[in-house]
Amino acid sequence: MARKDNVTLFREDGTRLDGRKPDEMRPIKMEVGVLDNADGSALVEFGRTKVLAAVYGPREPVQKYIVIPDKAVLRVRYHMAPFSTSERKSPAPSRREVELSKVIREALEPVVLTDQFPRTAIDIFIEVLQADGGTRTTGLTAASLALADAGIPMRALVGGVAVGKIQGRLVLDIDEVEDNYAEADMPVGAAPDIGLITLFQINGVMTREEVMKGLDMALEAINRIVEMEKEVLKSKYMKVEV
Amino acid sequence: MARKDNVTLFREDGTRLDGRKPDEMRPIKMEVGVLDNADGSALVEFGRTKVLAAVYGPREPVQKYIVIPDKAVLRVRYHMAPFSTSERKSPAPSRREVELSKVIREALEPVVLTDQFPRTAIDIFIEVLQADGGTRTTGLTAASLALADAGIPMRALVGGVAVGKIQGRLVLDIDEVEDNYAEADMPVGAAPDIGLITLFQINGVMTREEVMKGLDMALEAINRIVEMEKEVLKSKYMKVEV
Amino acid sequence: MARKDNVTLFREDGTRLDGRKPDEMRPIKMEVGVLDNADGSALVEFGRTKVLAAVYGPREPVQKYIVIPDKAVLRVRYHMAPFSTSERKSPAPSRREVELSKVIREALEPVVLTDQFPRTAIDIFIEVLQADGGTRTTGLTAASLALADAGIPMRALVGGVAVGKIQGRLVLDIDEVEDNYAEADMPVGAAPDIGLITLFQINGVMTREEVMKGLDMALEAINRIVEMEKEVLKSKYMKVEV
Amino acid sequence: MSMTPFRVPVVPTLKKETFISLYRKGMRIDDRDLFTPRKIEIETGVIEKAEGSALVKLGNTKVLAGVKIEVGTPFKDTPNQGVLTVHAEFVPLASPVFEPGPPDENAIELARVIDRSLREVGAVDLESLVIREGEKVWIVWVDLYVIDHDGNLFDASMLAAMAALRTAKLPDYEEYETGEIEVLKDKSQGPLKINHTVVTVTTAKVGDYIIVDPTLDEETIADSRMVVAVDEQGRIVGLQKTGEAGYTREEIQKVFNISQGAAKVYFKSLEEALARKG
Amino acid sequence: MSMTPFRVPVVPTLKKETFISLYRKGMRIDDRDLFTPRKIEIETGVIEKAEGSALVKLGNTKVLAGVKIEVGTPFKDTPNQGVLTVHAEFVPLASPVFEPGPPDENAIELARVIDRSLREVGAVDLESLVIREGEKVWIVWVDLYVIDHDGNLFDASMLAAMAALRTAKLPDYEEYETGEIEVLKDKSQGPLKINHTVVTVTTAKVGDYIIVDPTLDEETIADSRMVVAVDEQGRIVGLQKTGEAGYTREEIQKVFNISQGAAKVYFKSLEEALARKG
Amino acid sequence: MSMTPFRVPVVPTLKKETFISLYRKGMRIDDRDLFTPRKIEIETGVIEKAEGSALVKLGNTKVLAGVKIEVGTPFKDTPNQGVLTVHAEFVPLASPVFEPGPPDENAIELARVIDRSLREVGAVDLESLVIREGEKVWIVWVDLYVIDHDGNLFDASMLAAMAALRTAKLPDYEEYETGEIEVLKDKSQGPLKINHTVVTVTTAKVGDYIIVDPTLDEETIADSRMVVAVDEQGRIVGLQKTGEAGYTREEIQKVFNISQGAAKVYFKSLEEALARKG
Repeated sequence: MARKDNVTLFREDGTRLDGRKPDEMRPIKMEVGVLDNADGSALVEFGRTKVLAAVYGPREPVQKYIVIPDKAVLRVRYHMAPFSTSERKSPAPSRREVELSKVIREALEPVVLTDQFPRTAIDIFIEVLQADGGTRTTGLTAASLALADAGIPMRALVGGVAVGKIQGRLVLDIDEVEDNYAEADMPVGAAPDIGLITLFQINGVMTREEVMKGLDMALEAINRIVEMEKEVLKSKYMKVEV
Repeated sequence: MARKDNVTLFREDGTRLDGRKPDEMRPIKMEVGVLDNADGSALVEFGRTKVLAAVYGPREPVQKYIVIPDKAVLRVRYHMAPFSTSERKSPAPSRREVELSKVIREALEPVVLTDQFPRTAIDIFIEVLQADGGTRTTGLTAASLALADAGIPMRALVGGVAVGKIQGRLVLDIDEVEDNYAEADMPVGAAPDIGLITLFQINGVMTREEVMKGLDMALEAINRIVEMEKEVLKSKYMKVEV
Repeated sequence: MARKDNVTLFREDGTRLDGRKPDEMRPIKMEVGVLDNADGSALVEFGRTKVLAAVYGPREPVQKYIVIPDKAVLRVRYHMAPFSTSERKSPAPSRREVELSKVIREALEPVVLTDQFPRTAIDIFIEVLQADGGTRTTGLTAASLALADAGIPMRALVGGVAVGKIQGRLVLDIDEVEDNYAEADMPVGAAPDIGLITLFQINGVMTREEVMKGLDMALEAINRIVEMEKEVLKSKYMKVEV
Repeated sequence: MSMTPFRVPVVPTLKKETFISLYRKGMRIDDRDLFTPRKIEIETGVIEKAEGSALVKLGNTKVLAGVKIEVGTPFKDTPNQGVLTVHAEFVPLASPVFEPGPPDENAIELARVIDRSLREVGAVDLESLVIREGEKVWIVWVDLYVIDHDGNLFDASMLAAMAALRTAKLPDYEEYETGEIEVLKDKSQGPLKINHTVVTVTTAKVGDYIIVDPTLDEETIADSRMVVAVDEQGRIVGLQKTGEAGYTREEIQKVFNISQGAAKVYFKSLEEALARKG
Repeated sequence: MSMTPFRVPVVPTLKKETFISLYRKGMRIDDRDLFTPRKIEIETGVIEKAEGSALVKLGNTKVLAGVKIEVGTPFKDTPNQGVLTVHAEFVPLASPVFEPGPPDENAIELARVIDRSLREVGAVDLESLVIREGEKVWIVWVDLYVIDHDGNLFDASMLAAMAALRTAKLPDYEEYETGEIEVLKDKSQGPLKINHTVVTVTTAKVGDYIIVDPTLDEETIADSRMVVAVDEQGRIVGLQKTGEAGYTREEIQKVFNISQGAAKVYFKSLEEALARKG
Repeated sequence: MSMTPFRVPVVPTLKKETFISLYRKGMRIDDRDLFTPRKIEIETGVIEKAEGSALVKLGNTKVLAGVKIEVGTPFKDTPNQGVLTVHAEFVPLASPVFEPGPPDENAIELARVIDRSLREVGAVDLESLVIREGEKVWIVWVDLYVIDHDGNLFDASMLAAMAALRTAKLPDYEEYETGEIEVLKDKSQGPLKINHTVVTVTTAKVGDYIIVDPTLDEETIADSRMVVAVDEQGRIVGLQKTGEAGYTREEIQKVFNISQGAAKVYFKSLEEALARKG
């Protein structure tokens, strides 16, 4: 939360410092099956933000007492590599990482068919390799792909993106510099195919109208993100079939 | 343990800075049943010192391996709220809190009829809300009330008070300012109805005669404290019966 | 890792600062059965380095889940007393202690007949009482004696010593001052009776020829160390038989 | 690592149906309608040694907030601001399921949501907390102490935090020639400067219903919850979806509608309590 | 959280009766009378690299104490005093029931009782430990290392602490123009200044009997223990009841009577050992 | 406390015999001979925000190394040197048996062996990292992140560390009148000065055979391993025996012979990757 002083984050033509239009996302890359040991994995990049996710399970958890009789336990760890941030991050889990692990888990709970695997654990490990804004939504997107890659049955794929409010204007997919000077940051995660918003936070000050407008920007973008996820998964499995 | 220099803690008429006589306690308040979730609870104040205690149990402990085949396990946590002290206290348990949890548990062991509840745990949580001297003895008093309020069978009620030695004189129920300048602080806990001293510590320098004289001051005061406990418990249950 | 500047660690006659010849060990003391509670124990001194080792077991481990169906689990803790070092050492286990616990355990695994005691634990506690160089090899030697003293069946006794490279010369059993200025430090542990090197590390820069020459110096010395171990064990049990 | 919580007992399905059938009639088990918070009691100044304090009872939920103000160093990137830190503890006397130990993910989430909602809108005037720029500032600690848990810890905690902050006094200090600062605990420079007042409104989604201020029983059978923080101007200053289900766009609209009304109730209770205090 | 300890084995009832029937005759299993401590051996200077050290054997109980003296900053409220810190570790080689890990409540209690008993009477002259008032003082670390546990760790630890302190040397130092202090580990300014000598006497209450210096077997069947710290002038400088039973007023009188005699035995052993040393 | 690891599954005896029978013919299950490492891929600059970074694939083992360079204070005994710190994490996405939590003994051992092998030979020129002697120096953090574990984490980690260090840039900085240093993250003073290049060669001992670069399957059935660190001049700059078996003197000779050849392969791959980079 740095000084919000007289910095301008828009060029004269209304585009952002990196040339994007307000409702334009950064270049997105998605790759699945990037790891050998994990049952499923994905690497997702939104601009310079890079997040790796891996899924193990359904499997018997090491601590047996955590199982739930009628469904699988989802376990999610959102973790940042020490070299992912501008200043080296201590590897011990921060309070922020604890919160985001919960927020991401709760964004996945509505889509994973955990009742098909009672008394097991499905472990989702999210490693932020480079943090340049939007790590939680990029992480959620990577987790969705990794779950699908692991063959875990899901109601729908999820994707995420953050909307920011900068100098009174709403912009899609804010990066770290924008976030530092933003009046508000609103990460959204959703499963468009079942019409559910599964991750929703606002950090900052917005009117209700701004929130709804921003939410619509995010949902429209998530539609596109989830379409990309489907493409990537399809092309992987098409390749496999060849 | 501050400087013990030329400060005077007595007025010319021999009374203490707050007007009390040497053998006078601070105003005491006791209330039971102050919490809804706990099986028993009490709030006890000695002057500005405020301590809340809650009892859960007898119940099956979460960690099953801690049970004892022929009696209940007493578990006691003495803990200070971060805002209870002059300088904010870190919420992590200090070595002092670890010691006092043990001292208070051992002051309760002789009175709780633990052999009536084998293989269970009786949990006693003591939260110091405001610390102004005598927190351990106030906590012991609150724990005694909370146990009774929870309906745990006891041999006798216990109460506690600290005696201090200030400028060579013995004074009852020292507060924090007095404690800072005292030559000795002697917390005592007892169950008068069965004639047992169950908590006894001396921090400071005293002659044996001073110790015995101070002990008698404390025991006399504890008699009155335990009478108050009985009144409070009676009036609560009388109310209930009405 | 101090400055390796113009200090000389040899006298004009080629002997070392404490008068030892390059291939001379410090005075060694060994004593077994020094503790009453432990099943086996030993105190070993190499010069001013003093290390105490105790063995408990084979016994049922507190955490039952760690057992191995077909052999005993070896558990080793190498730990330094806070007063053992020049600057007081914090009692929390350091990364160095974690590594050395592993290195010493792996130096004992080849000689302890763990398959005779399935589903049990053999606990080896090594306490460095005074650290003056060579604590891990002294600790290994003490552990070997303590295991024998506890009557744990072993393929062979082990012993250890460190070779250093100082100003281009190889010297046996370096002490702390020498270590601070050494180009390399090479701790070696071995079981001469079965011809196995069971601990081997190099910290520093050496040619392959130096390594092999130093290794031979170490092995020759370990022969003598293990002979001493046998003497000490024999004389203890001879005493017992008398 | 965040883990799907195990809800004890597994039977709430039946209870859920009972609750929903009441909601259908616009009723709740405790005789409230769906959009009204429980009875609110706010008492300030309960911890005299703290710079500010409040005990909030929201139905049977009880949260104590204490504000301590100490001298410290500013963050490197905000040399001209004091520091606000919110910390929450779910002490084991508050509930049979709370365990002693460091804050779990629920306590951390609560503290962070309260913290952000206060910080983002600038509720506490941090600029007024500088003693010597870049070197010495006031650190404002808000400690939330849940002592009885009957649901909706967010709203009770925010009310307690806000009441404690609004009644907090900034200590006076003396500056020595050496540059050292001695805090004069018994003297005050006057009240802590507050720029905005914030409340959170928590709604739970149970089946097709959105209800305000859920009890613990209701939280147990709820699908999900939404915490909306608003300031005295009606602006949204923070939001957190918490819980295992998702929301449709329409449900979110509905949440905002419902939250507006409840916010007014909270503001009214808060201002009345503060006015009573003087 | 403090928990009722589980005493293994559960059978000590029988053992307790045997012990008590001996006590009735004024005897103990190890041929002592009720009021005499076990054989005491005190060896100082056992850790040459420490500023002071001692190994104490009290029967089969063995405790090693090491004193390290380092440069540090004083506490804010005592700028003109050095710092004394006592720490105890019950390392797992000392007993089959000690586990590796941070000190448990027993080790913490022991360290704190020893610490207070030394501190309250001013056993170490802290005023003599100031290098630069408010900035640099000597920190005296007393580390108690229990290496064989056969009961009565308090008395053995205090004897070890005191013997180590009484023989400790204060290091010399050099002060640079920059104000930095370099400790000269190999040079000494002379002995650490000790104002008072303290011993603790631990008695156990077993049924109606009060016995001095209990062994581990006796501690296992004891109802409770009382630790009384006294100085060379016979003043009480600390006290701790530890254990699960209570005491009558008369028993406390009896404890004081018995402790007096045992204290003399401890002082004698300590002074003899120190005199031998030179 | 270090504990004998439990090897799952217990059946590897059979697998071990199969592997050995292949070794006897000079073959391995993955079609390598005994002395050749797996395919090596080295990509540098993968984390643009780090001062240096590399992703190394050694067969299916993948390790990411990131170098961060920050301003800090030097160690007291080396006021004229910067600081090199190596840290390793075995994050749970890399293997079904890795658990979240602080580094275990294997991760600590790996980091310390890499650290020592770099430090002892002076691989990073620490003298060039002084900003103000005794006060401000550059701290070079090398963080090793194992992301896929298929054996031989040492060699992959050292290659990644070295590739990241060799391509790392030293940030520029501005010094204010107050003496404070501001790091200019976007400007560089040029490359980090590297004096020596180091690789490790890990061999496993399986029965009578010594094999280079073991896979995870091979590590599971191996008796022990030897990690030999060598620099570009062929000097041994570190060594660690790791694993539960011992070595004869002859086997150690053999290890050195075999390691020499593999080191060349590693150096070649590393230099080619760095040359490609420019």
